[in-house]
Amino acid sequence: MPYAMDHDLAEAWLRAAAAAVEQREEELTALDGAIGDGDHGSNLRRGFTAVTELLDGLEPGLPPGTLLTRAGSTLISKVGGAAGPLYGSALRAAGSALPEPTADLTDLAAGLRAGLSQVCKLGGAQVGDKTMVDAFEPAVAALERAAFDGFTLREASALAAEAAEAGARSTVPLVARKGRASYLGPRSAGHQDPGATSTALLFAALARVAG
Amino acid sequence: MPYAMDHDLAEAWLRAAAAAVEQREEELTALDGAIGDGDHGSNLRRGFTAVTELLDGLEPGLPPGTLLTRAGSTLISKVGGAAGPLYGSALRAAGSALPEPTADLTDLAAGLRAGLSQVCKLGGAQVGDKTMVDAFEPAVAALERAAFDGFTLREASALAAEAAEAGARSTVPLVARKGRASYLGPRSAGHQDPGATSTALLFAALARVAG
Amino acid sequence: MKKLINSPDTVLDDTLAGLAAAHPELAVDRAARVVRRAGGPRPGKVALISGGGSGHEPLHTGFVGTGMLDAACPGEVFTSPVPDQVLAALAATDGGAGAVLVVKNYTGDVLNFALAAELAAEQGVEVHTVLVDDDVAVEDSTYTAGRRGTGATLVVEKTAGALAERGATAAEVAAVGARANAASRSFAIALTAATVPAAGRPGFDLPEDQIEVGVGIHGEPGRRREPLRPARELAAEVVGTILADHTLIPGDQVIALLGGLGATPLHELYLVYGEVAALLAERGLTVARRLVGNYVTSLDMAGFSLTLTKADPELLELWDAPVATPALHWS
Amino acid sequence: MKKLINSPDTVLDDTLAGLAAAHPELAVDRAARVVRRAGGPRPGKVALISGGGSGHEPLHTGFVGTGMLDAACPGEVFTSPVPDQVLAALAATDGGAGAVLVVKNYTGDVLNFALAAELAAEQGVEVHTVLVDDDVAVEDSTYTAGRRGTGATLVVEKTAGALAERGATAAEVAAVGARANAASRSFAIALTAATVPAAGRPGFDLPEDQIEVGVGIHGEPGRRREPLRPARELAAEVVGTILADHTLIPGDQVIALLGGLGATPLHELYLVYGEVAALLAERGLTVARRLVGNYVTSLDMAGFSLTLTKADPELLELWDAPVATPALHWS
Ligand SMILES: Nc1ncnc2c1ncn2[C@@H]1O[C@H](COP(=O)(O)OP(=O)(O)O)[C@@H](O)[C@H]1O
Ligand SMILES: Nc1ncnc2c1ncn2[C@@H]1O[C@H](COP(=O)(O)OP(=O)(O)O)[C@@H](O)[C@H]1O
Ligand SMILES: [Mg+2]
Ligand SMILES: [Mg+2]
Ligand SMILES: [Mg+2]
Ligand SMILES: [Mg+2]
Repeated sequence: MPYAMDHDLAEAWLRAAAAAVEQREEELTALDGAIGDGDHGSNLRRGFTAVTELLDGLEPGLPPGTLLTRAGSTLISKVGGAAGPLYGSALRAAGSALPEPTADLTDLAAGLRAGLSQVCKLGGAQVGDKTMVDAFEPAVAALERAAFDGFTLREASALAAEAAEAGARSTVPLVARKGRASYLGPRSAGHQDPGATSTALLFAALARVAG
Repeated sequence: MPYAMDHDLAEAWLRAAAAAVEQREEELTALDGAIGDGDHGSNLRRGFTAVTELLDGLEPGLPPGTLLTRAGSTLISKVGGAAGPLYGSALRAAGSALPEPTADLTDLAAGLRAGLSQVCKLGGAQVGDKTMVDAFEPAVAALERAAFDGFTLREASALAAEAAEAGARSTVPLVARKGRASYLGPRSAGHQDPGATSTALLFAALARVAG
Repeated sequence: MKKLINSPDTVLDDTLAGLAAAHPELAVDRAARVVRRAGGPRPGKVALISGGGSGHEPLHTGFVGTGMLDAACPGEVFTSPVPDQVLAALAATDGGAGAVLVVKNYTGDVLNFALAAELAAEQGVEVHTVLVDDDVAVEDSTYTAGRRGTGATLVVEKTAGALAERGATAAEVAAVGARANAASRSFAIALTAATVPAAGRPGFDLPEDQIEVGVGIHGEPGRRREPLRPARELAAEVVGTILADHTLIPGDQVIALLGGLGATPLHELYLVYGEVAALLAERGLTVARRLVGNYVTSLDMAGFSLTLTKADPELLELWDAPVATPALHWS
Repeated sequence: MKKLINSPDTVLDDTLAGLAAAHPELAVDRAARVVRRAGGPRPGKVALISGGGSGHEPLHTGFVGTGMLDAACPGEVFTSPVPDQVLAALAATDGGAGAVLVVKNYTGDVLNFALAAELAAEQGVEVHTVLVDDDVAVEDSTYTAGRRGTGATLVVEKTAGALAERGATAAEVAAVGARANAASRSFAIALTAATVPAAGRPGFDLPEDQIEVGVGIHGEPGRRREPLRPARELAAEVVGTILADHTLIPGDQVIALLGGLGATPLHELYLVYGEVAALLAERGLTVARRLVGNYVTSLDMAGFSLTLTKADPELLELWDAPVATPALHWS
């Protein structure tokens, strides 16, 4: 059970995320098909496959922040669409914010807060707009609260994953104001946002590897 | 009960043919859809609607041959496709061959024989090629035989209609050698030829008005 | 049936209204159903005229203009025009040098154009006919209707049109058209059936995983039904079938036309063309000129056809000659 | 899913291979995913670059050539290109006079082009961006993602491309592009859904008698679902919706683009255009220029979109300027 975000945990997280994306590609694509353009799953799979290849080729022992930064650049270079630059920039911002050689829970929460800020800055979305922010924000908030309350990384990650999952589900009734789903107007209500769903999946991967 | 083909019978025949075509347009189109291009019904309906309009505007008392000739020209001008020139030329040839002011059964048989010859000359088809000739030829032969045997026009027309109908049905197992159905090769077998079917319908119309 | 139409009965007339609005450079006679270049007949120029059933757009109306057709006679959907239309086109374009009719080899087209040609000849017009019959899916024999005319029509109209534009005689124009046709072979595969508006339903039912191989351009079923395969294999099938019937040897040049059947998006056509080009290169053939797009279509049928024309310097030069029509334009 | 492809994963690469084979006049870099005019950068000329997800062909690759784009960056199907592609295009076309990026207003396109523009600016390249957002089906407000970019992209690329060809500055080219966009409004109706190859099934299920009104070009459902109606009524709906949002008054001139969405045959597009032209005439508007065909498509979606650009002498002159690209060609 890891107590801080170090190289191994960062690598494990990214690999677990890649595995989860691969496994749930169709579900993500189907969600995007309903209110978007039906490519979210394949976009992320393409990106995380490249992240896996990146990890396979990296020299060992790099600090966790570097892993996240490089993974973010890879997503930007491979994914395209809205999710590519948003997730990519988020990882880059988070990675840059993490201290070396390891990041404790407070550092991690701060890093992911920096990543989330980058998403909000680039995309202009707020909670309630039916985007990945609806899962990302409560997950980061859960980590921050857990850090403040002295929880372990493991406990905190589990809470963040739950919060992200609840956030993703909370998008179902919403009418989208950002991203492609917004083009549907009221018809976007009744569907879960694909990006919020993949965000929940990334936090679930973190909880698994930190568990 | 008419004893010869006069103006009234010719007009009645053409009107009955038009009514029959209108009523069975969909069936003819469906047959053509199976082994052709799905327009035989609408082609003939367009043509016979124009024939009806022609009849509505004609001065009264024209000889039957003139009615057929004019109707043939109308079909040529309105139908297009294979059936337009074939039926149109057949009616023109038949009309030109009929004596004035009326044609007896022998004359009628000879006139329709001339029409059939024109179809064969233009289209190059023989009995067995899975075309309208497969219904037309036995119908004309039946008329000729009936004339030779001294039958009435009414009896002869009924025999011709039966022969045409049997001829149309005989096309079902055939592999087409002419017309669009020939493009299907062996796949044309198992379907009744639309042109043979409409020919049977035209002779059935004759039998009705002569009955 | 899901179509952008007002009513099955008015499809041709409504389409001509739109064509006229879209192309002010064409003279569209909706009553006579003749589409010709604006401006009257050109004295001394052979009139190149074609036509056929509608539903194959841009063929033939989209090929009217400088360097190609003088007039087109659009029939009802999938139904050849009537002789009156051809006569009207002849009258509207007669420059005194005679006319060449480009006729796709279908019984209906052949008969209707022949009736018109006969009447025009009686009136003293020199009329030649070029019969297009390039579809290798169809058996060719004196006992059959012969091969269908499909994609080669474009090649015939382009080359004959270029020669006519230069003031050649009707006989010369017809001879080049016949030569272009003889040098051409086509083959097509459909992914879906076409729906004739008046029929209201597809010409055949094709399951989600099946294709029709060897189809024509009138919505009729093909020679056989097969499972859908990757584009690479379909391209190989089409190229192989054409080359088996063609007199091409390594080193020969070809004009290649990879055409959509109406409902196939351009990116799929490019994709298939990439496979075709690779296969032709493997066989040692040089693609001297090529066109990829929707040119000789079949209503809303999805699929593609390939036409290969053996090229020679004269055909290539005529191909390259300037053309300015709605569907083909180069200088 | 019935498509002429080899595998969903190789659609983009295979399409680029075919594009390269079909258009030797283009330089297709399959590795970098950049399509540009053959020949290197032209010193002193502003580079006009666009791009976006694939599946909209001929947009954008078919608009590369004299008088229009210098390069296009095709992303995966319906997925905006990545910044690396845009940077590669910038590097390959940089003639020292800066660049103008034509970007359709989608979050993904905006973000990826912005990242590239930022990096290029850091390297000292003067980069301007023209955002295209013409689709009136979408509500426009600062709280939303704003309107989608659709058919107006062609008008922007044509007019900006003509000005760039004449040696204007990047700021001038961008200004004309922005003006063409501001003068344009579009609206689209779909008869069928598009199928993204990787998804394997249509983006939405549409019953045989229903249409989606107010669709975009990415296969997403529209604003609402309605029963299919005659073309005349659909045209009225589209024209009415656009004009309600447009500042056009009787006597104004427009450029009209009646575009197919990918699977609609040309004859239906002509038919609809005939209705549109009649409606515009009724409203006292003059169609100064028009295009009918498949230009900004959405894979295999059936349907049409209408774009109306308010024309002025400068825009018309730029529209008329010579263009030589795979999809647009006049002189
Ligand atoms: N402005 C935005 N801010 C935050 N997230 C966004 C924004 N726009 C889109 N997204 C997220 O991106 C997801 C879609 O990603 P994806 O399908 O890969 O890209 P695209 O919409 O370009 O096809 C949406 O479900 C949403 O969560
Ligand atoms: N060469 C021919 N000789 C005689 N009849 C023919 C010939 N070709 C076609 N037909 C007849 O025409 C019918 C088709 O008519 P129609 O559908 O109206 O024309 P098209 O085939 O041009 O669409 C066929 O069913 C056949 O009976
Ligand atoms: Mg998407
Ligand atoms: Mg037919
Ligand atoms: Mg027909
Ligand atoms: Mg996308």
